[in-house]
Amino acid sequence: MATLIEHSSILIIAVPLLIAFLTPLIGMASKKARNVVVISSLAFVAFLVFTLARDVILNGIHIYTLGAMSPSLTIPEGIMRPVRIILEVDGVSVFMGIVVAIVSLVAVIYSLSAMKGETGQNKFYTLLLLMVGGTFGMVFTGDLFNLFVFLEITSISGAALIASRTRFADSQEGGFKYIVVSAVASLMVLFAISLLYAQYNLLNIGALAAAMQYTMLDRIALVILISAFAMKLGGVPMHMWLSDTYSVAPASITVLLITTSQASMYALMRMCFILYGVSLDLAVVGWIVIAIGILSMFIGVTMAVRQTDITRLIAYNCVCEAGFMLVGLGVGIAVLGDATVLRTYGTMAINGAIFHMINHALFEGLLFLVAGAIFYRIGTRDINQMGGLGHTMKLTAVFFLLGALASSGLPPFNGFASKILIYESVYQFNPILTIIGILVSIITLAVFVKAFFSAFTGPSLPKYEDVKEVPKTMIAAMTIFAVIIIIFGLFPGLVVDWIVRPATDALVNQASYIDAIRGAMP
Amino acid sequence: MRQFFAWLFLVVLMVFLVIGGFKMVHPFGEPPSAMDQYIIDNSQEQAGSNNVVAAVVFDYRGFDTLGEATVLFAAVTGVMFVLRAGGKKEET
Amino acid sequence: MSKIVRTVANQLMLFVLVFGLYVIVHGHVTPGGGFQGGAVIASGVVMLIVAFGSGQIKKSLRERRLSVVESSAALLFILVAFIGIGTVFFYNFLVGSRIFGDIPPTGTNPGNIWTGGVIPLMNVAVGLKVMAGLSAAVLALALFSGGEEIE
Amino acid sequence: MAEILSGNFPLVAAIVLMGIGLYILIFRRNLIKIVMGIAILSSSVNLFLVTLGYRTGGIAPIYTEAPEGPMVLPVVQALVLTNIVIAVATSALILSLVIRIYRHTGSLDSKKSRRMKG
Repeated sequence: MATLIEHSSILIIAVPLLIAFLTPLIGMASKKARNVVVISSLAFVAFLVFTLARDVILNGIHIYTLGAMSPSLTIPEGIMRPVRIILEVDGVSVFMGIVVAIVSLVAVIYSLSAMKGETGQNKFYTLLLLMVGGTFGMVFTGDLFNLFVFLEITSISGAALIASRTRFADSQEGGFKYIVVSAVASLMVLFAISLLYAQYNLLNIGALAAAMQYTMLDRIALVILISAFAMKLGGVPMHMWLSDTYSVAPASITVLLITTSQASMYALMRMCFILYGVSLDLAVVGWIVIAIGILSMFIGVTMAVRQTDITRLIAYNCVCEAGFMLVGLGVGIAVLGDATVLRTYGTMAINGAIFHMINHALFEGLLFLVAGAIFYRIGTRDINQMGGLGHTMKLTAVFFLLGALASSGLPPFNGFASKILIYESVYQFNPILTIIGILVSIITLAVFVKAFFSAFTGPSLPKYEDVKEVPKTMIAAMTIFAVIIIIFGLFPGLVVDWIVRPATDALVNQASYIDAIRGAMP
Repeated sequence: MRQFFAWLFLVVLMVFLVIGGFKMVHPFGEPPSAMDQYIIDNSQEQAGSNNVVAAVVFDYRGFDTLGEATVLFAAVTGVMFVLRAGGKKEET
Repeated sequence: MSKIVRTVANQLMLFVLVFGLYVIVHGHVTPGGGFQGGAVIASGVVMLIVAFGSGQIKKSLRERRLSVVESSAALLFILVAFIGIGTVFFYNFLVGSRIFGDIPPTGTNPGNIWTGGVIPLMNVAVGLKVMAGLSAAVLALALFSGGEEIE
Repeated sequence: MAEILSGNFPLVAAIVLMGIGLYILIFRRNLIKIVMGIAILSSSVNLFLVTLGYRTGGIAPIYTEAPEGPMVLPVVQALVLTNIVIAVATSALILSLVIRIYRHTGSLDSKKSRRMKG
């Protein structure tokens, strides 16, 4: 067991990749075997993630040096800096790992029946596993260039999966848009990495953070990094691609796309808090992030009001919710330098933002799965053509209502638990931001109530009379999300104590991240 | 209007980067090289390879190469997936 | 294409293959390696596609078979990395052993192919993978543009 | 001036190339040209990286029959090798998507297709 934990961080990344390489070969022999292998490997990975998370939260940062004589030998003899690629797993990483593990398992279970009858299923599952492995790699790695490589893996497999319904033109266009945006964003990331490399001759995040001088060139790199990752997560000046891609992808893929966007947000946090840390112009960067967040909230919700396409509506809601997280993070960055303020409300704001990340993945995931279920049965995404679906698809209607209420931040669901943390802390920073946030939440509620009534209530339309409830595996996938949403809503304190607070501590404590690299010096 | 802002963005970005390239990067031909010099000195002994780049690609940064191979695998699978015949088979 | 082009392409393919294999196998001693050699062979395949047309090539080189080769090569690569997990993932466990285990003298030397540990194995795996992958991608694009169905 | 030109001129060349790539991405509407823009952007980053690793009078970092002289930095070369393969993979996937879009809409103009801007 000790060896398993020692190697677990690499196994979590490598097992999905290994199974992805195997999937085409198994799939040729037997479809059932392929499905079993895919699900069991992801379950095994989820198990590893939970054991690793327990270990990291109890015993501190987990280090794994690839290709060295021993995993903890970060710095070889005769040189004072890391040479090999190092995986560095701290509280935030395992938090993101938990999100990805849950969501990927649900996505595969949902795909089992949602993809039934489509051609090219072997390749579908291969790409899905690659995307999961890439996301794990993004959140676990401690090396900048490695981060870039995994970013590319997720974006390429993601683009192919978005385009998977080849009979519709708009899904191809969504895939095209996604890959162009990701390619440009990741090339900008690479350019910023090369600027950092040029000055310090380092690629390791912890070592770079220790060496950081914050010269003009570093500032240019920071601006490029922030804008590139903001582009990948759909922050407002570059949000146009998000609704186009989320709305055309199959529902199970959209759920995974949310987690890859959040991995980009994780990378943004990693850059701001760990790589640059207190050497930043904290107030300026904090306010830039807050401004992106407020704009995302505002534009996301106003665009959502106008949509008649249910998935585009949810996608704009995603932009809006990402705004909440950015505001929380921005407040955290702005007060990072002041220890007393940080203790009074700074950590609370970061807690709220991080807790909102997992909640966001859960309720937006549930909403997208519901939209996918409706599309699976009636073949349209237009709200105006729906009506009376609640009579035949009772469970689906309940799930939609659950997701919508959680998303608008009503108690007792999980969205409330995290939004209240953000509201309280941001109010002490600047009351106007909180008022905007509450207003946006109310409009979100109105949007979803309207959508719910026009889609699910009313007399059942004659053309949808023989619509049945969706297959059992899809119901099972949605149930997993719904149950977690309710549990998180009822016991938010436990969740915050167990997984959110360690993540926040890891973020605000730049020194421990750096020491973990130095710690094993010979 | 949109064109104007795009031009403005492009010009400002380029001016910044050109100044950065001229003034702030180390002089051409004299890079800081602590990590790279270590690899150059030790690759023959540690990785047994005369070709230092091969030692970096497959030993020191082998994990990147795994990622790179995965990217290529994903792209080829993606090409075949996107260009595959047929959408949904008839449900039977 | 005309008969001259086809004949020349046919004859050239042999040299392209030999050169590509040389670049792959000597990757740890001379400039080159798996990616470069694989790309050389794949460009040879592209030359054949241009000369003979994708329909003709399809009869002898199915993209389904190519993707099997690609998967197996990727598996070989990741398995070699996995064997190192006795110490650490990606550990170069063959340096100093009897297979590819010689250590070259420090400094300039004439070169010895029996060195490099796992590097030659990984070069071969990556070479096969790049060759099969790029050929499959180009073949799929060519077939689809020619209006034929794929799988 | 001569000093500047001999100094960091290669880096500036890389940045100008990057400007060309971004110009194409922002102002061109043809889908194939967008693919080209990404390729140019990628090449500019590669050029930038390789230039960073150059040492005056340097030789290739390969010990087999090596001449005298300092070796250029190997890590950047490995990074560029990775990035080249990634660029190839990206272009292949984008081209396949472009072919599909062309089949559906019969046009390569991004304005013609329904939801595409930029």
